[in-house]
Amino acid sequence: MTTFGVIRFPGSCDEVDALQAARHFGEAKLLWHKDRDLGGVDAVVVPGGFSYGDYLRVGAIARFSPVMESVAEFARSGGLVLGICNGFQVLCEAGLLPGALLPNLERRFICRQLGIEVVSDATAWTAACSPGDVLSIPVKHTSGRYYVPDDQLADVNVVFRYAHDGNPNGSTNDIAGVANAEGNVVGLMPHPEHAVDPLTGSTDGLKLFESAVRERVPA
Amino acid sequence: MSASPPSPAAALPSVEEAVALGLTAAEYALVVDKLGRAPNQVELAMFSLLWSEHCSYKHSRKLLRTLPTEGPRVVMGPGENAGAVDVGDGLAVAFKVESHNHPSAVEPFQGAATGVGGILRDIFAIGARPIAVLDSLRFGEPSSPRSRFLLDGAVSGIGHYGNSIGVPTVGGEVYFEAPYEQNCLVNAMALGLAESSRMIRSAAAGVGNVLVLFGASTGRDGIGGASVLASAEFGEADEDKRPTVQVGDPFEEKKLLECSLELLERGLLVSLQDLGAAGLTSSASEMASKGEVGVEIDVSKVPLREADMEPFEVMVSESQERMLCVVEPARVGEVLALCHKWDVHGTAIGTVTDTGHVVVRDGDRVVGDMPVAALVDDCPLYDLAPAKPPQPLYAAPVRTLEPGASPRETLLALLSSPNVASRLPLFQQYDWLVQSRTVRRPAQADAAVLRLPNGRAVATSIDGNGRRVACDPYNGTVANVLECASNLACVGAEPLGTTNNLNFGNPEKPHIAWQLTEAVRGLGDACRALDAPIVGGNVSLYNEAADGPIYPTPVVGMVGEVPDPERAGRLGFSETDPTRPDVVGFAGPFRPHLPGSELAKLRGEPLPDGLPAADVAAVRAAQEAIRDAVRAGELSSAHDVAEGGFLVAVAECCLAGDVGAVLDVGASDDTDRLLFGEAPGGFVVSGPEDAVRRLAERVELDVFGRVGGDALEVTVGGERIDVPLAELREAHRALAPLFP
Amino acid sequence: MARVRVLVRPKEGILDPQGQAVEQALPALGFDGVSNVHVGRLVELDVEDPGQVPAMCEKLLANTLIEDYEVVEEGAAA
Amino acid sequence: MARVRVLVRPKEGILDPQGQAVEQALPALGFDGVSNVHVGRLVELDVEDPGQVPAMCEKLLANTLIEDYEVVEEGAAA
Ligand SMILES: Nc1ncnc2c1ncn2[C@@H]1O[C@H](COP(=O)(O)OP(=O)(O)O)[C@@H](O)[C@H]1O
Ligand SMILES: [Mg+2]
Repeated sequence: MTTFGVIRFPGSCDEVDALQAARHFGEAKLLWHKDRDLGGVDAVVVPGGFSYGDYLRVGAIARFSPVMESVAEFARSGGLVLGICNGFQVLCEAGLLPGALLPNLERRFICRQLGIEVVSDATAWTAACSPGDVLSIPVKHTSGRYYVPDDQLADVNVVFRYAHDGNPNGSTNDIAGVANAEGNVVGLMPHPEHAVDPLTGSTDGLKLFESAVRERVPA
Repeated sequence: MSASPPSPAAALPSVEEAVALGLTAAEYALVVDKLGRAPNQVELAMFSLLWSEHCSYKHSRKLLRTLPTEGPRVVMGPGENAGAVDVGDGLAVAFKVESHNHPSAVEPFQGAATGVGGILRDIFAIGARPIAVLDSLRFGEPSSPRSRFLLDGAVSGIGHYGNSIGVPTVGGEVYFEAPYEQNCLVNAMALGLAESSRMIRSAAAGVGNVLVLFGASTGRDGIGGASVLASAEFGEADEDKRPTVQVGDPFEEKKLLECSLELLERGLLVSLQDLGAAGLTSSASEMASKGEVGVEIDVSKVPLREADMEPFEVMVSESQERMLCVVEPARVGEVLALCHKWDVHGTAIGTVTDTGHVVVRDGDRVVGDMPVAALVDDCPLYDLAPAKPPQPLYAAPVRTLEPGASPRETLLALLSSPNVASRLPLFQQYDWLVQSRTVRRPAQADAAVLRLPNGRAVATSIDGNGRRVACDPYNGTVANVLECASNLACVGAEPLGTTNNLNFGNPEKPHIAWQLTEAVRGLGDACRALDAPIVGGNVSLYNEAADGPIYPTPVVGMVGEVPDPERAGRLGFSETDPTRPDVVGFAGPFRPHLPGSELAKLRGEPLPDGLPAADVAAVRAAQEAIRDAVRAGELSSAHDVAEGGFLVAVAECCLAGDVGAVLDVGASDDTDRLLFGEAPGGFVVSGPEDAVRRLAERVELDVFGRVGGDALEVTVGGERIDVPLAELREAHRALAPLFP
Repeated sequence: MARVRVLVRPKEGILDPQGQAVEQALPALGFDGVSNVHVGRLVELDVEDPGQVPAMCEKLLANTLIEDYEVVEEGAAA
Repeated sequence: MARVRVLVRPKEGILDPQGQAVEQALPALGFDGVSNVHVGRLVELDVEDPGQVPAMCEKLLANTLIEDYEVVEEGAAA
């Protein structure tokens, strides 16, 4: 049984949703930002929200929390880490993923259900998908414009793109999510944890959590 | 009663100062009488706030007493921070609406943001976890730069606070009318979920118990705000009266919320109260009053953001994101430790006493000492002197549609009218999905639907067309209540309870008093007739500018029950099987009229003096028929007719479902009235033919055509209106340019 | 053309949650002896008539209800 | 104690929608001849050892992938 750990920072908003989503496939528990101990979890979700108020710059302060130091170590030793929205911003700030998330070109918060295309299934969090799959998943953010300097763009391990002209924030090359070179750390702006039930939207987000479980039990 | 003034016996404020703070000379004399001496500065500041309109409801309380507040599902009625209704399985949904009109007119972003923060605190102050926000907004016409500025700021502010704190904003409403140009309205409603047995009240209890203040530190925010902001009419020369703007900190509130709920979960609190208008003054006095005890507070213990604050400033500061709780002495350590866990400042600032007085100390010095009853109960309540105005109060709207426009042109003009056009540009700035409860989001249905942990769901809607009420305060208010309940019916919900926000002008003027009196009468009658008791609300008066009062705007919010969220209704037509298209029915005791309608506004027609009375019982019966059909899963869509009338409602069903319809509505002697007239009680439904016909057994119903195609085609009296969906959609996008 | 810098900061006494957040974060990163932190906005612009900048601040660049501003001329624009 | 000002601005070449919005809004308000507008962040702090400020910037106050920073000492803190 896979155990997911979902981090709770002060200011996290989507940690309970992530917990519920992960429970479709395994056990899940909250990890407190002041604890260094990851409690032996198999996979870590850095959830959405406004960690530490997102003051100064999105994700800037959360990356220095005690729990994130352990997550960085966990990630470097191959542990599975998924950063969603604010979690993606934190992972970029922490240098666990390349790039940065800038304010949306339209400068406003945007909440919308949209399609994201799977670019790579060679990551721990997309193994259950196929390249070209379009997942219906909502976005909701003010700073989701993915940016890397041009000379690093070619090296970025792109995992998701906004499908059919749906780029909501001006991200470079429609990039919605990226992975580290090893594929164990993935970050994305859309919210798969909010796409796990037909009653509240779609179920396409389940694929990511399913992937993490599959990764642990190689066929 | 303490006859000698507390030390130091510095120069006591004069009656002139009392008047500048908003008290009348007679009220000041009454304060002196109740104290047995003249109040000092701390005491006067506290009296002036607690005796302000905002805190004392001195011009509205007598009217509010006429409202129905009881029902089998009411768990908490008016008087607490929020009302609550039973939703089964030991769960309760708490809800309340509150206004932040004047702060928003000064600084729309922070005003609206702190408005959301304030209503959320009211919800978690009774131990409920906030699960939804709705916003009700009124601005001048969008052609005015000021209105656009206020709109943009208010929408961003609501989003900023709600999104950051992780509470979805699932619904709301916005109207644009010239009388709101100077006085915008920003009302926010919130819902919360609690286990009924865990809910907590605000009454202080237990002599010797400790008062713990927790949350943000106290600064000079909004000092004098409650009395100056809420009671003064806005004028051009108001610059120097501007109080310090309160800045909201949703991050602090998020911690405060989690901390409060965990304190309650662990059973560490005797009572809990948020700090809202008049800050410590009102929260401490009201806790003492409800518990029939006294309190003693030491202002020197209150953590300050600014050094050198005077005791009276500490007592009246409206700094946001603070709560006050009563704790048994033995548990104080645990309470402070939990505050520390959440990085929230917690400080013991006083005790519960048996004196029946509010005593304010600054260290060793007593700087204020007043009987609780004098502060909270003895403010005089005023009778209104209502008189119907002899002439119209409001200028005719500016004409934007030329006479003689064809039905097609009229339809497109209505769809692009700011009061009808798609609200997507607003609500896409709100997180409507966090917490994974949102079964129906904005624009999917007439009411938002939120599922509950017990497998059921609640629906919620907020409504309050002020123009109708300006035409006829009684019938207009009844129509607002009916519309709110109709919205619930369309998703299959039965009303459990109602909240309301009475936004009016200066009640000391007879014609405003008349509007208010008639509106409250309509509100009470309609809620009684629907068995939708009022569990809470708010009153915002003095919404006037040099050019006159706002439209009288009683905003009505309801919460209803949906037994099966899988069957929650939708408003959009759907085309599942083109070979067996759904039929479109028009149901209800609908008697449309044009005067006062959106079309009349576009035509620049003056407001009529009076609206036809609705047959409330017949509308209720229609709501029940629709509700039952939706709950039975018989219908594909249901949508009530509101601004713009029947044809606009049909167009909205087409746009929401992205499919056209072909209708023949027969002949009419007054096409405009039939297509665009407004009244309560009309519903556009669609579904399989047999299901729609079955509905006709319970409610007046005509089948007008079927769903399908990519245009809205309507034949009326031999004339054909044919508008492609794309053209409808383009007209409906009219608000998008307001958010560049 | 002159290059002008506008410094916009929260008015004294106005809550500055950003400044507080930074002030609290720095010690945790090993930076001690820091206080009185405030976070504001920096607007830089090339302008033909620098005399207009205060008016721009009043109207657009600062929200004078809650912010103070300071205009610094940086000399001729590059 | 020294008062220090840190100016953080978007790196050249990175789209600055806030700067653009300001640039577009100014002419509508009657301010012409304005160009090259950028909006960044201003951090002001009292610090015992001003020599530490560049390290604070690298670590926290700026994200050097997307932002440049400039440290200005304002003299002794008030
Ligand atoms: N229009 C109204 N209808 C019913 N109850 C009302 C109305 N206005 C205010 N109340 C009730 O009066 C009490 C005091 O309201 P308010 O001063 O807004 O409380 P708070 O300070 O907690 O926001 C609340 O219980 C509220 O529900
Ligand atoms: Mg309250």
